[in-house]
Amino acid sequence: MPFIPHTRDDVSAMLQSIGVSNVEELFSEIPSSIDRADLSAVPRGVTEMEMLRVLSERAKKDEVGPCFIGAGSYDHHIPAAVWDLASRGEFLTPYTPYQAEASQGTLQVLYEFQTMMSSLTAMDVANASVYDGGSGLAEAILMAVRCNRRNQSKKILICGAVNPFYIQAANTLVRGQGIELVQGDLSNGTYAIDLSEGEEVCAVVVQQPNFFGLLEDVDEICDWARTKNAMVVAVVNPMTLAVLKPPGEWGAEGADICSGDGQPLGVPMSSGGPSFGFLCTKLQHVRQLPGRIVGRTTDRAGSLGYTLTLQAREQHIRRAKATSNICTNQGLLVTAATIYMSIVGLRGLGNVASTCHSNTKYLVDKLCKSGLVKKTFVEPFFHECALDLSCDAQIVCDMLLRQEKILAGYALGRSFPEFQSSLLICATERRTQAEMDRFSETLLNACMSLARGQ
Amino acid sequence: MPFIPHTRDDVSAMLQSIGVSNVEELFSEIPSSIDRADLSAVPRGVTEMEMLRVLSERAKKDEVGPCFIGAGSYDHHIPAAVWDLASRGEFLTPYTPYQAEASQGTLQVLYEFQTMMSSLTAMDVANASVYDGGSGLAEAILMAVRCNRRNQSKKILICGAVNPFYIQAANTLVRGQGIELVQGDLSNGTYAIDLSEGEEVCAVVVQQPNFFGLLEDVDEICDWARTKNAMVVAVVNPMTLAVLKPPGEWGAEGADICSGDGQPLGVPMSSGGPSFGFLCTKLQHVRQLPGRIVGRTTDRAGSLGYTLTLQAREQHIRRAKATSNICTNQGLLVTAATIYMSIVGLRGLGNVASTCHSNTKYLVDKLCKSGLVKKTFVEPFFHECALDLSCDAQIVCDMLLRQEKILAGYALGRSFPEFQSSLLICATERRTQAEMDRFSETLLNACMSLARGQ
Amino acid sequence: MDNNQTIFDISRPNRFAGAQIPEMGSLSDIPLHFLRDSSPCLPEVSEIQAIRHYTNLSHQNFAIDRNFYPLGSCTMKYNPRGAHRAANQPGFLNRHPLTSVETSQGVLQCLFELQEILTNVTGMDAVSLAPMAGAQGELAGLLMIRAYHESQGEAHRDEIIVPTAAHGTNPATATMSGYKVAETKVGADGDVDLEHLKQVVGPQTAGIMLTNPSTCAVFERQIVEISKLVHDAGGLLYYDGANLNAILGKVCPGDMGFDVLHLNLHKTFATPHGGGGPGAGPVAVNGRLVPFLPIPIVGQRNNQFEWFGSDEIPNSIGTMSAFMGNTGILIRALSYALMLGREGMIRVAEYATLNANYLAKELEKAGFKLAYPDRKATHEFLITLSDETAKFGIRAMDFAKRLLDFDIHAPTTYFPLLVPECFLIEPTETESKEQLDAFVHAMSTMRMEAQTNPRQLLDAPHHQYRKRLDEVKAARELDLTWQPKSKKTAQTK
Amino acid sequence: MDNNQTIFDISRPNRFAGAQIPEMGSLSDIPLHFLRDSSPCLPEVSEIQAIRHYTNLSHQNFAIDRNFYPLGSCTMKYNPRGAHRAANQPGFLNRHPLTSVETSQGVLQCLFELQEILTNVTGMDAVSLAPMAGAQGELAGLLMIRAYHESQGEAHRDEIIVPTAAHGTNPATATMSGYKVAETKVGADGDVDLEHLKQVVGPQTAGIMLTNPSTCAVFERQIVEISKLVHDAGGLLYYDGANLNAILGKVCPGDMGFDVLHLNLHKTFATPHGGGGPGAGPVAVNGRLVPFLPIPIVGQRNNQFEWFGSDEIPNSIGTMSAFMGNTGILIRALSYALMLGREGMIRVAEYATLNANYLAKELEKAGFKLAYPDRKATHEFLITLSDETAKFGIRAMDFAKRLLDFDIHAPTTYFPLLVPECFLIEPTETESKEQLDAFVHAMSTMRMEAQTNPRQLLDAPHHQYRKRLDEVKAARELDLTWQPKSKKTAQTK
Ligand SMILES: Cc1ncc(COP(=O)(O)O)c(C=O)c1O
Ligand SMILES: Cc1ncc(COP(=O)(O)O)c(C=O)c1O
Repeated sequence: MPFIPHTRDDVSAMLQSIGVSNVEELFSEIPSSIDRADLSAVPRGVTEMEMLRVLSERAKKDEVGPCFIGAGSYDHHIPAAVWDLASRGEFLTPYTPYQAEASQGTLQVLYEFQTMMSSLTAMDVANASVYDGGSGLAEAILMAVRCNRRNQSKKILICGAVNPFYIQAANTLVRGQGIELVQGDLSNGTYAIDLSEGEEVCAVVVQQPNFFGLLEDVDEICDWARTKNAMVVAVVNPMTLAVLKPPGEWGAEGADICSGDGQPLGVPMSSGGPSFGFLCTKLQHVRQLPGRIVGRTTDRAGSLGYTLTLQAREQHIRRAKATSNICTNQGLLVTAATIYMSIVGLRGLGNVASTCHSNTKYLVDKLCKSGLVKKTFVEPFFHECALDLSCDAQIVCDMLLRQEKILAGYALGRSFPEFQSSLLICATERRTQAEMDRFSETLLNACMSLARGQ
Repeated sequence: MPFIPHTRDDVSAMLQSIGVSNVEELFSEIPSSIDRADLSAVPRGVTEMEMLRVLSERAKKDEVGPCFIGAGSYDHHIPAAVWDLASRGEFLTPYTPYQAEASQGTLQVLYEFQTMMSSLTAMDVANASVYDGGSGLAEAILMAVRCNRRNQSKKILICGAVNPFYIQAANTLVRGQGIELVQGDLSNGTYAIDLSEGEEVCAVVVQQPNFFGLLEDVDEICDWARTKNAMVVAVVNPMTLAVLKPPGEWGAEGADICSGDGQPLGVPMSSGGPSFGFLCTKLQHVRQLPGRIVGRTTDRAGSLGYTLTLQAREQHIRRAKATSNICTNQGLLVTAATIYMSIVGLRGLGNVASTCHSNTKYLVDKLCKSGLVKKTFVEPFFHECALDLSCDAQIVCDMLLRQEKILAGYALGRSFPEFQSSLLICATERRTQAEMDRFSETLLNACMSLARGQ
Repeated sequence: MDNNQTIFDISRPNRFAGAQIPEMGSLSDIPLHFLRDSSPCLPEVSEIQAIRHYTNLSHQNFAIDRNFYPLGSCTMKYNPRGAHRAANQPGFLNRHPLTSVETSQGVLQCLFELQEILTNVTGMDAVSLAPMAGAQGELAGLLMIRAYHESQGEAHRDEIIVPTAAHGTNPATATMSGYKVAETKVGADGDVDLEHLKQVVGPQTAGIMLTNPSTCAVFERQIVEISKLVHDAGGLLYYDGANLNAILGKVCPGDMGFDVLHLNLHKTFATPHGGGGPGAGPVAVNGRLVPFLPIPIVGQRNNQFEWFGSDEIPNSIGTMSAFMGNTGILIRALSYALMLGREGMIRVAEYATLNANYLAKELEKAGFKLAYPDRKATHEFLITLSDETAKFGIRAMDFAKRLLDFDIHAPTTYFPLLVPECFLIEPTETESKEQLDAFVHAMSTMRMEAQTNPRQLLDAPHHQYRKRLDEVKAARELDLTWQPKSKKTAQTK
Repeated sequence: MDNNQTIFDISRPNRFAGAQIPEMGSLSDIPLHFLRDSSPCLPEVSEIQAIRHYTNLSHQNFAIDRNFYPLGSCTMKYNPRGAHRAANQPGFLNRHPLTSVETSQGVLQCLFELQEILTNVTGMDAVSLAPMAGAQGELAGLLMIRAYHESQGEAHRDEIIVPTAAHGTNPATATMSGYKVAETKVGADGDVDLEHLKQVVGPQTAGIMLTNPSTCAVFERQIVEISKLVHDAGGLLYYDGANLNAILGKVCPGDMGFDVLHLNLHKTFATPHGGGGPGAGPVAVNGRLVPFLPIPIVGQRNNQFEWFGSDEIPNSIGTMSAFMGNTGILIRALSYALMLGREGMIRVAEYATLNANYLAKELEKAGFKLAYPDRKATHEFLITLSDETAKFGIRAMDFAKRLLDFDIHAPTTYFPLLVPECFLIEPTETESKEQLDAFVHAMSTMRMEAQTNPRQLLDAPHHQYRKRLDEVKAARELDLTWQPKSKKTAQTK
């Protein structure tokens, strides 16, 4: 029996000890009025060998060429050591570290993670993950509503080009509590503060770099929000913070809450998940943070050690009054991210960030030089850029995928009907010059042939 | 600097401690008359990311379809857990377990391996690996020469269809000591005792199943060898011993030495290496075994523990008089094989063996039913079978590879000019009925089109 | 080696030992005020230093791959390595979430098949795989209930009923979805107090959240009555699937009258817990909630698998994450389901139940007190150590800590809250009789120690990387991030 | 858990818990007398039982991934995980060795490039990658020397000279290849005793085997003279490449006068030692030995990589294994070489030498006695603990065992034999200064213990999975295979 170790002798001995004559008797408390399950539509079991054959055929089917899509998920290099370590049974198969003495490994990793994230964002504290960037934004908004004592509004102003996938998810997740997300104007690709005078907002959400890859004037937004007694929720790509000004230093006082998705830190794209969301904040708000937090303390012998702390925020203690319902989160990905940051290190992360920028810049310059395409928005961008192709961007994507197996970028029309001809592209550090040149050539050819009506 | 942790400050401090002003001074004892190395033809270093890109392109190039070749390397399923465990740093990166107290993990694994192999072969003892099946045969022969006290001949009779790759390697490795390998007749595919009356041989080598997949009458060979005061060296595929009579039970007294390649036990084909060779023998010959042997003993507190033993056989103690020069062997593969045997277990290994047989039988029957091909030799075979295609088997192989990416089998003409039209095929437990049917169809088509002179 | 070292202690300024690092790119075109001038606190270590550090840390963890983990409600069973392998193939790992469906047929087929299998084993009508863990599944469920009532013009229903014994996520989720929580009592036999429930149910009731087997580890025998009661009042039934392992293949929540449920694939479908996730919490619904399922869902159209989104499911409650939930986990769960097949699924419930009943009986024989001695165990059971506390002054937590010294992870302690000094014990089907016997032996040994040498328990654990940790201090003197020694004193506020 | 359990103790008859096992096939057509009727002793355990068992065993090992391993002559440096990844790709792992060259261009290109790189760094003319470890490389080398002399009509040369300090494989290999061994002495400064060598060399000399740096851990300064001496007598020079790490990229063996050599890729090229292999021992030769190289070799023809075998190299000594040596290891070595590149290779020698010299100096400052205090250390160095033995009765072995308690693997002890109570210490370039300082600290601590509390050393180790093991008993009362308890007494003969 797959995975089940019982021999026939074991079963007899166990039944005898229990005092029943067969296993079925153990289910006797299930009312007979309830139909027994019918699994006839579930396939018969197969061996690991069969299963792997089937699934590897499917995985093979989905292999494609170089990826120029970003839009919230990025094709970075992950050093081999990262997942060799994170896949060790001791990290892969424990439960949440509630029994601290038997979980010092995971707990210390989380403490190191909190340190790295706090420092990257220049915030005081970090939690040990929420589900992803989308639900992370939702938690950040709920937290802002709980934290903002000066302002009872349940309106949240989304400042410009925040990732639309995050906004959608946040919308689902916060709506139940009567919170309303108000979107700023997008026309120029960065934020636009169109708040009618007098209307109050609880918080302002701003993303840096924004969904279009552009750098927002985050200092100004922060300072403006202060004047409105609004909290500032920063959405960031942690990889970029190796070189970009961290949210804790935006404007005069810094953002209040910072969320984002940790995928760029050593997590494979994997169709978008599992990845992990993170939340950082100022120390004064720590009791409103959702999710797990690890603290360093001492044991009875006086040695330093780690434990989950401030559990009174969480559902298993506070129940209906918890900061969130989150329980299982994304621990393993946090472990991978911590190892990733250790292995690439301070300089490595900076080089990844700067190479992503310079690669994208190279590609964009090359494409624009052709005169056939132009930037949809004005600079400066970081490692993504929207290009106006003067034709349907989705059709161009489809052409490149079919002809060259190239993932050409994200056709912005899929999220923004007004940008039907714009393609959002990204070239990470993994993209070689040869790939970028081939991409540029095929993209321009596709645009030309479309222009010629083919 | 890749892999090197020194900071500039470290280097200065270290040089200062040593009392030199630069690293070059440390090489001052190298006579200046020796030219300094010129590595200009070695490429510049690249990052792991670059290296993996290049090597994964190459690996992709070499991917092919289903494999019907055996001939000493077999495409078996390896449960995922096997290499997840064997690749753990604690198994992958230790040295040979000379410091027993710090190596109980590896040592116990080897002890368990010795137990499994001794039992599979029905011999008393096993060593903890030699390099591979080919060099293993050489070591077995050298051992036979050392062990045979009744017979001073340096002739070894190779009884029939022993793997020609093993014979080649053994030839290279034993020739220096003046040992001569004499080959039996091959015409009917199994052994043939053509020893002229009176001539002495030190040992007889017989393989079961033999290179053509046929079952030799090993009982008779063993008993005959006894009458000649010759030792019996058995060459076996350990996987088949889950169901075949083990060498220790051949004839009246069993074989004396048993060697083979462990690749079928959880080792990927990997172009033929690394795999591992094994040697088993009777207790009375244990001091002539080459390679490492682990013994169970006690520690000072009386607990059971493991250590390398009988080291006086080995080169690091006995030097010129050692049983072999072998030092580094194939430990990690032995670890993988031990885990493999534990995970598939007693029943699993039997099922693998029987399915390999029944798959090959299915395929052979199907092909022969066509009337276009016939068996080159008479039955019974185990999980390989030579088929006479009535045309050049190598050409058929090339056709199937080009057209269908099928690895059709081993064209026997490559090793035996007399069997130019024979193809040695093998269908392991991994081959599905669909693959076998497709193989059968394309093979027969190829034969027909060749027959029609296309 | 100093076991207290953090990666930051190993770090040295200006150590550049990576082989993984691309050259630096130019940032010269980015205006300076966008760039940071402080350096973040990231390690500067060589690769082998990092490997040693994290390998050594890994040794400080209990894990299913090393230990028996009878953690009630958590279903810590064997996580097949084959499933891990299946999900870790480059075609899956490197797939960008926004890839077109044409080159995603492999992964879409996997998700589609998983939807089908889960629909089947729950006895419901449709499944969405979007939620990323059980709690998010609960949220999706309650949002669907809300959307349903709104669609029926019953937006005034504002209360979710949960039993007092419920898992904390249940009331927390009710709050998150904007509902008030009404608690219903649990009777002395572990079943819901039906009389009390009748008082709680009313026109304000949006729904009730239940697990079955319940968190009291018994099968809720009145489930048909409860279903009728709540449905008659216009409420819906939510099934918390955390305990599905107990009934997999035996009975379906759909046949008990539930309208919506989540599954914890990281429990019943054996995906690894990862030291705190990731999991996956698909939701299954019956017909009336289908229109509200969270998106995306995989559908079939023109012989091709496709994403169904707001076009196809216009009344959906929406997305739950940026993309498609924890796809990598979903692939693992499918792999496991394929290996089990229908026969294997039934075996899960049977052997999980056999193990729990055997262990309960053996512990009872060894003198431990079952919380519900007259009830059958399900896949788990509750014991109370209140006698031991009263007699020897040894609390459940002391037993839990001492158990670690036997290389066994502590069961769930102090949950549910209504049973004093309790252990919720769930052995799962993948543990052997020998392992269960070893657990009984450890428990009996501890009981002896409680009488003869209580300090063994009070000071436990003795053989772990740390002695008992001071949680009070951790919460009072917050130390949440590493600081260079010089700064350390300054930070502690 | 009982740490003494073997997998066989965990096994139970008729436990069938595998998910990995195909159905049984029919064997009915095989005559019964070919089949076995006894069951072999193979485990019957569930997958999680196997995983726990081997995971727990893995915790009982020292390894480079956990410990500093200053094991002289063994070059225990960091084994890059990227190289492991590169070799573990399905296209490489699943490649059958007899696949046609057309669909093997990927792997052939790798082997070809490795041949080129090794030719270059050794300063030789050609390389064969066939030998599967250093010792097999030695054998290949001596067989080539033999073939060469035979081709010159000098088959009577029947002696190989090795220094007394040589590694055991050198004399053992000479024997295996049918040569007699003549030993030459080592002088007080660690260099070969040239006067003695002159007496040993003669018309019977087939060749000499040397390492440089030698096993005395010093650079053989008279190498040019030795080369002339042996060559003038008609002998050839064999270079044992085990110590190549010391000079990689600095000087080439080819430029020192060597005719043939092996490399240990598992040392200099960082492939993992695997707890005793696999390794790879490619041989490099100068022009006159090229015709005898072991096959196969990768060549280029018609813009394609091809196997060169006995057709192309008719005078080859032959094959060394069934197929093409340890290809998987060769791919790892290439991966490493590509990451290092030419700059990186030079750094290897420089930092390995820097580390060894620093460590030697610090130990000397701490009061330890260098075996060759007037010599520069190479990538390794020798200390002798004979003073400590004389004064405190503590032997090198005691220091070695006690060192384990500091989480540091013992250096090579008692080798070379001519230095009493010695440690051969090789830190390698991938260890940090902090790690070296920790080693000095441990050594000093032990020295203190030797004076104040010698039992700490004599009874060491204290904190490993086992106390000191009885090796004498192991060899006297052979227990080489597990037996069911009932049988155990019977077997011990
Ligand atoms: C009964 C019960 N409900 C809900 C949950 C929450 O599930 P998750 O942790 O996947 O969010 C759990 C998990 O611990 C549980 O045991
Ligand atoms: C000096 C020396 N020569 C030869 C060898 C033998 O190499 P291998 O173990 O690869 O056979 C070694 C390895 O220990 C060595 O140190």
